[in-house]
Amino acid sequence: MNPTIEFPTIEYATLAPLLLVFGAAILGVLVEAFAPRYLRKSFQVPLTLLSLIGAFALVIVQVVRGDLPTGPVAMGALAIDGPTLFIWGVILVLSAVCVLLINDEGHFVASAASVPGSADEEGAERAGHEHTEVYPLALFAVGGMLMFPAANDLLTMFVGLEVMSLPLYLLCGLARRRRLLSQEASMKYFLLGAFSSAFFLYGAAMVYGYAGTVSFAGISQAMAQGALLDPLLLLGFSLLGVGLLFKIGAAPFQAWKPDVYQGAPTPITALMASGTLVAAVGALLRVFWVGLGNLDWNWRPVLWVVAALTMMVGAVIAITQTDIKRMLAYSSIAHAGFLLVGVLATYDTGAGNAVSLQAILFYLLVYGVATVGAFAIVTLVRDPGGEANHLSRWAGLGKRAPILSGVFAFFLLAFAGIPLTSGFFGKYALFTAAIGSGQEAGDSLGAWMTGLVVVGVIASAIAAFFYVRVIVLMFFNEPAADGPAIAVPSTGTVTVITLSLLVTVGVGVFPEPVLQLANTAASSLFIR
Amino acid sequence: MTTNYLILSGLLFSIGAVGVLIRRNAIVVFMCIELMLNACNLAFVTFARQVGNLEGQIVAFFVMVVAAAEVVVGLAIIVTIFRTRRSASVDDANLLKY
Amino acid sequence: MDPVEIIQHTTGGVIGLSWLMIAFPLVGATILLVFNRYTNRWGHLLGVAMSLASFVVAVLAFVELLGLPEAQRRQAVHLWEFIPGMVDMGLLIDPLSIAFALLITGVGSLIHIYSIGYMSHDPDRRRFFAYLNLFVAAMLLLVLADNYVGLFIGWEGVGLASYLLIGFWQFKPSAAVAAKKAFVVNRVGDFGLLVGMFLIWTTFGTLAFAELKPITAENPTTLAIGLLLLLGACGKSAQLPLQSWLLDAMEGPTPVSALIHAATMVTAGVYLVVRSGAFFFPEGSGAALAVAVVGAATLLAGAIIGCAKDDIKKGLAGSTMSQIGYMMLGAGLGPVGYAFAIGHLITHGFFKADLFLGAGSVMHGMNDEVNMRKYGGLRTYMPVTFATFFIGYLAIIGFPLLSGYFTKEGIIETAVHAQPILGWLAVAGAGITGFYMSRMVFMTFFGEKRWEKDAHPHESPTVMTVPLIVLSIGSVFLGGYLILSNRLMDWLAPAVGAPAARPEFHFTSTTGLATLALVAVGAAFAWYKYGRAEVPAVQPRGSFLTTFARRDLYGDAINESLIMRPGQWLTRLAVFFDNRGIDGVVNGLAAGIGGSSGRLRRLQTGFARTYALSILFGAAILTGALLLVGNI
Amino acid sequence: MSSLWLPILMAVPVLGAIVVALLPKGSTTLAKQVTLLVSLVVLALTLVMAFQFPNAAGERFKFEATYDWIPSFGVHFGVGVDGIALVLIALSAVLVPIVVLASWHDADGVKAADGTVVAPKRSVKTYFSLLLVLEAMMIGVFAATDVFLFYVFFEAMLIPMYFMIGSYGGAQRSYAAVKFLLYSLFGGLLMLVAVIGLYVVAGQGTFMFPELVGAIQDPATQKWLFAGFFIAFAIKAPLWPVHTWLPDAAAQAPAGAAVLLVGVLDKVGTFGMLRFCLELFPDAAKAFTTPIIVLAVISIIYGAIVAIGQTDMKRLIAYTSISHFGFIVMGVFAMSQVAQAGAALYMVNHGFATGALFLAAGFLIARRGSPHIADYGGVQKVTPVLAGFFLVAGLAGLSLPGLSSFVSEFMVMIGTYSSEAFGSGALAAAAIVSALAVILAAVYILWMVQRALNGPTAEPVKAFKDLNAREVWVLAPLVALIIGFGFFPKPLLDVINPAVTSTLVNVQVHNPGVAEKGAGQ
Repeated sequence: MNPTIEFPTIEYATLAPLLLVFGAAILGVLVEAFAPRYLRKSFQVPLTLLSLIGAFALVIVQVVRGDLPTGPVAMGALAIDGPTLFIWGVILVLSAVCVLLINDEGHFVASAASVPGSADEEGAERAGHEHTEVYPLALFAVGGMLMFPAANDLLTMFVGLEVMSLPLYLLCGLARRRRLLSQEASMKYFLLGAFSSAFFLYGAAMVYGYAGTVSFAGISQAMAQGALLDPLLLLGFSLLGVGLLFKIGAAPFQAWKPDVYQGAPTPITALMASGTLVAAVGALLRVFWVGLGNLDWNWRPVLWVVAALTMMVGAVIAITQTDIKRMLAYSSIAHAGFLLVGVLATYDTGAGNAVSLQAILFYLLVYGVATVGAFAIVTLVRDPGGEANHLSRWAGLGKRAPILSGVFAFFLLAFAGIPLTSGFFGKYALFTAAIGSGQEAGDSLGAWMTGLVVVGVIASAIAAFFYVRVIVLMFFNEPAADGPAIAVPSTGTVTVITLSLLVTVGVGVFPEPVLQLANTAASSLFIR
Repeated sequence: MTTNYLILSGLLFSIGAVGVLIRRNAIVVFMCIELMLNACNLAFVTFARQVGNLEGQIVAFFVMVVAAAEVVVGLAIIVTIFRTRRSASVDDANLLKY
Repeated sequence: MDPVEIIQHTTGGVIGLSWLMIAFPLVGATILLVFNRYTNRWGHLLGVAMSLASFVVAVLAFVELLGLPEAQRRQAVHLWEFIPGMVDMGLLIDPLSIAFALLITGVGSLIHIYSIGYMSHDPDRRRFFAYLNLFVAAMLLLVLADNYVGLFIGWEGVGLASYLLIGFWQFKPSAAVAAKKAFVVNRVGDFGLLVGMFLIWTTFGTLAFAELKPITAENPTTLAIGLLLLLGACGKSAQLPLQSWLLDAMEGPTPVSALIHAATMVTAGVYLVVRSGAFFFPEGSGAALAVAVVGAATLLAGAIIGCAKDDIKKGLAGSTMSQIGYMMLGAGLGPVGYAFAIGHLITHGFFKADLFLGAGSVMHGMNDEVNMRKYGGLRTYMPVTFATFFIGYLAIIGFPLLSGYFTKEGIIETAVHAQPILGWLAVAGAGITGFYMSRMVFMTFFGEKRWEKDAHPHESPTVMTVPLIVLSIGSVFLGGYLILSNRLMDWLAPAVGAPAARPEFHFTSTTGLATLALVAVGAAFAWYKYGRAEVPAVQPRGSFLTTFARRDLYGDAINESLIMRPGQWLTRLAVFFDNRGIDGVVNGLAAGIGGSSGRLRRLQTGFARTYALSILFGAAILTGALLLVGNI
Repeated sequence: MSSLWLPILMAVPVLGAIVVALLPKGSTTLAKQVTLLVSLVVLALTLVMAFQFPNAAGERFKFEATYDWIPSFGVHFGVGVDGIALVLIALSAVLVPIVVLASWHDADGVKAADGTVVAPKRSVKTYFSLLLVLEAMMIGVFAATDVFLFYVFFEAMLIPMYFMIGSYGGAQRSYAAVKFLLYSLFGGLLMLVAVIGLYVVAGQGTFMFPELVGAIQDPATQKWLFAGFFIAFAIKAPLWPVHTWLPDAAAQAPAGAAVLLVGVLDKVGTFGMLRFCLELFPDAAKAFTTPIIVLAVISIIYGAIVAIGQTDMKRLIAYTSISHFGFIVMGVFAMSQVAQAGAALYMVNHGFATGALFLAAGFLIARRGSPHIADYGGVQKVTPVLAGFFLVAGLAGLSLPGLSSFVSEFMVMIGTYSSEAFGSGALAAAAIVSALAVILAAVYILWMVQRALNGPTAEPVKAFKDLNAREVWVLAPLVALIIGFGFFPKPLLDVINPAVTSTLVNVQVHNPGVAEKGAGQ
């Protein structure tokens, strides 16, 4: 008797976007290996952009063709469903936009290996060297982002997590100016990231021990039959939670975010603040809703506290920040909290869950876009020594660069969730979903969800203060004598800002199309 | 029978975690993290044995690969920072705070 | 007999056009204020013309009314829908209102004319006439309106005019303060009137005189309304306890004091009471009694104040208070009293205006000196002024057969019968009147000169003396004409009702004789103190009683300590509370959040190992919580 | 059939704003002229619309137009006006051109007498385009028949006003602006929760106001949602004790902006109470009436007393407004035809009266560069015309009979006193206490007049110039309106009354309205 090994089936068409990105990344590595230095950039940039745009096109094609796989693909490793495709689309757009920022001059160190201020750094800079490795690294990161939320079992998810994180650890360390900060950020991010992923992995092990499988479908089945209160399961679940909450930067796992966001090169910060967050939330949803959905009566109260804490911590600490990037980091913590409110808003009915999912997806899109736009503007406000990130330098910017400041102010208002900006509808959708779910669940829980929303609005009110503070600084204060110079933006950056602005305004006035999109994506829920 | 292995992995994991907290040298810290990962591996294979399927084993293999990759990245970072600061102490790097 | 029904005026005629009475002066005021500087040259003439015009209209309306049978002598002229569903704007032409209209426009016109001369040197004469016209218009609205809201509009309108005119020389701080005081104190009264209207509307669902029904017996509601209206009346008519503004009001130009603070506006309170008499002050009701008591008290208070003033205008102001006190007293005695009260109101309008304008004429000659101790022996220098002033003087002290005699006697007689105590107080008041008026005359026109160096007293121009003469004529004959054979009473009957028994006027009643005796005593005492004896040029310290009177019976002191001081403290307290208390809480909250933010950010130590620790703790807590929740 | 009136009315200023913003650099005068023109066009359109207003029973909202906006949220772009909304829109349309004319130089910055810059020079174009945007939003917020749309305007309005205060205001401008924004935003966010709750609980899948009336039955739910709405409106109105932002904002804002802030924006609060709090949550409204009336009475008296103690003209006027808003709120919650009609009328009249007072004070301050009353004195002698306007505006502020504000104040008080909604003496007592404000009003206005206008002329005042033609044209129309509506309030009341009636029908209180009480006349 000879055992027959059947070949694994891979749905290449469905996975095309993912494969394209990874393929391009590998190609990029080859370019680094073989192409002469002066040619590399001219290879890398088009390659990266085209691959991302191509991948996006492929996603669109799938959406248009509309024949989504009904089950997991790649031998159950990945689940390409409505939400995944939406998240992929968002990630690809955002990352493509971020690549445009990365492409901009003077963000990245000439030679990472050389000691700051040393002679050979001088030389490298004079020679105009650049680390074109950033492009393949970015592509790998993006690939990881695509993989992370699409994972259909804990293993794939872990791999995705690492593929996403490792390049980012490096990218954080490659800033041209303020290299000490950059390297420190990189190290902190790395150590803490690895630390948290260890937790994630141990959690995975525990869950595996409970369910005997790492696939979400299997896990939820096992929970459907087995005891829900098995300590093994609970321990595993909480450790998984640690890993994921760390990635979205929820309190009390938010500590890395400010430091890393501040230290990293701004384009990378933009990528992390938009892409990583989107991916992480997607993954969070898979674990909490798909994998451990049946456990929601246990994790809801815990997550309630986490969400409330995250919103408050982010909003409150941001008030006294003096560095614009750091402030945006805290704001992104607060927004992660808002997203958790959406994660909490689970219903008993698919239709209900679709509402929450739609809200979350919508929020991810609008928040990501606004964030990228905001960071793009941050890259333009420069001192001789690099970006002028200290808030005091922004005083009176409205006088010197009215349009730029105006746009930035608009993004801030979007973060604050003022009506007629995209951010408002994002918040509105989330809060509606939350209150709705509470309403459906009945009195006590209803009160709790409403309470969470109230916490949310209080947090938004506090958050509004520091957004407004920046506006006050830019418009109501007189400019300093030696104010920062406004770099002449490259076409890339202009494109980024314009795009983000158009989306933020457009969605702010006519959110319906995007809502519809998110709705169609959401209503075909997660497949198991 | 498998419980002992589980206890051991738990022990290893805890040692690793504590090590991360108490050791200053970045390299050592990093090694502790590796220890934690290996604790996970042990847990996986143990459970694989317990539940009697291969998934756990497979996971272990993947984890090793990932850990290797992590080593590459981590050492690179730590080395650069050592070159600039002439110190591999985790605590020396705290310009970014508050 | 009750007042007759008010009928809606249908046919045209002067009554239909009676709104012109108000329109003329209103237009005048508007023109003078809008085209201000450009009308400087002829502004005063326009003012006078407008006032005369409305006087003519008033006379014609009066004549037309005379032609009508009694039953039709109350005609409501509908003007426009004011507040839909609540009240329409309209005029009520009836004997009472027309009597007032005549007094206002008549005396008003005379004072307009007089002012041409009196204000001739003032650069702002045009503005002065604008305000006078405004006042006439408002006062006419007050007395002609056929509902309480319209009345109230006029009521505050005259308040505004008086505010503007008292403060006419607003660059003098004293004038500005006096003006404000007058308005504010009046507002206290208006509060009463306002709340009174709430009650009326709520109880009777209307504010129009035509729809209110006369009551025979009083009930708590009407009593409340009556008292509230009385409060309003006290404010306007400077009755206790709201008298304090009148004396300061003398800061205004003298013609103002004559017109507003003697002849017309201050009598509005009396009008209000009489107008509402049938509805809320039925004969012998508590409300009516309250009116009478207030009147009696005020007539004494005013008289006492009058005794101690050296400022001729303030002296006259005191006497005004006291005379209005008489009217109030009368108005508190039912239909009989109404007739005498209104009668006294009219005659008082004449002789008090006469006296004030006389005083003004004196001041005009003595370059605006008001201190009577700086006068003396003026009779030869300004004969006409002296003659007219003296007639007015005789009239006010009630010298037999002069106007004041009849009307005041009437009131006293009625009072003594209805409310003996109040009546005898009124008699005493008459005596005091005799004293302080004689004092005034002696100090001003007799004795030897106590003038300032640069004083060159001279008779005033004709434009000023003619009104004086006209007024003094009125002061002589009007009273007799109105009172004898109850002419006024019969005339007013349709409007205010008639008493069951028509009173006869006895020239030799005991009270009458007693009054005369007292007046004589008072006058004699005055002669003894100020005519015969030397008048010290500076005010002697005087007894406790004198100071009591000089300080206006401590009215201001009381207001000061009971209302102003606490008010100021309250204000300061409130402002402090607002800034430190409420706003403090708000800012404190903000500061608190900021502070906690400052403290929380310290947790972000920058040490990677601390962060790792927080992660570990987080994990522990998360696990613990999950296990906990799981096992609940 | 949907009418285009209101959409056009909103579109015109928006387009105007865009035009102004796109004008070439430095063409400041042109910007001003364009703005004035646009605002006048809006005014003209509004008046034409107002005269076409079918003052008949039947449909609650006239000139209705409803388009789908965000079907996923059940949100419509639904506009339409009842009488109250109409008069308030008219108020805005009247005030804006006046404000444009008044703030001709507001963007040029303010210098104190000693040459120190109180407010620096700013972009004129921005200011006036903000003004036009604000006008569009003011019209929108009153016209919205969709609760969500109302909320959107309610919040979005803050931004232009925030910039107008923060960047064109006085010395403390940014503090005031931030305070204003955060206060309102906080209220707004609470309201957002209530709005969501309303949508979820009603479960109608729509935000259209008419559908939502009576949708919430459970009294407990009503109370929570009511609270959410009411707090927002109370902050906006502003009602004691959440009023402290107004004095700062009004004192720091340029006179023109202050007029729109107090004259129109704050009316959104009282308007909202009347339209939404009452009609959507009638039971809750009735349940909360007593405490709210108490708050209103406190505002009336407290605002007046604090106003007396002010030394800064604009702050003083702001506090008088707090007192007046107390009257409006009292009238709204007295639940009687007369009181509510009075309250609605008060919203309009207060706009004119306080507007005039702010502008007159603004002109005075522009001449001296200081808002402190103590810095003036004897102004009347130097600039009689300015003083005259100031006095008239002040008298309107103390609601002198014969001026428009009296009618409304009288109606509110008498309507509250006579309200049979609760058959309680409480309302009567409230009316009596509030009537004390007529005394206090006389004190705060006349004392200010005495200190600023009367007395011996202060040295710096001697140099004042009297109003120029532009300034006269700013104040004259307001004064004309104040006096005109003082004697002929009928046109306004005729459109307001039916709206109030239908409100009271939705609130289900016995309403001894015009019909019965007026029967006699």
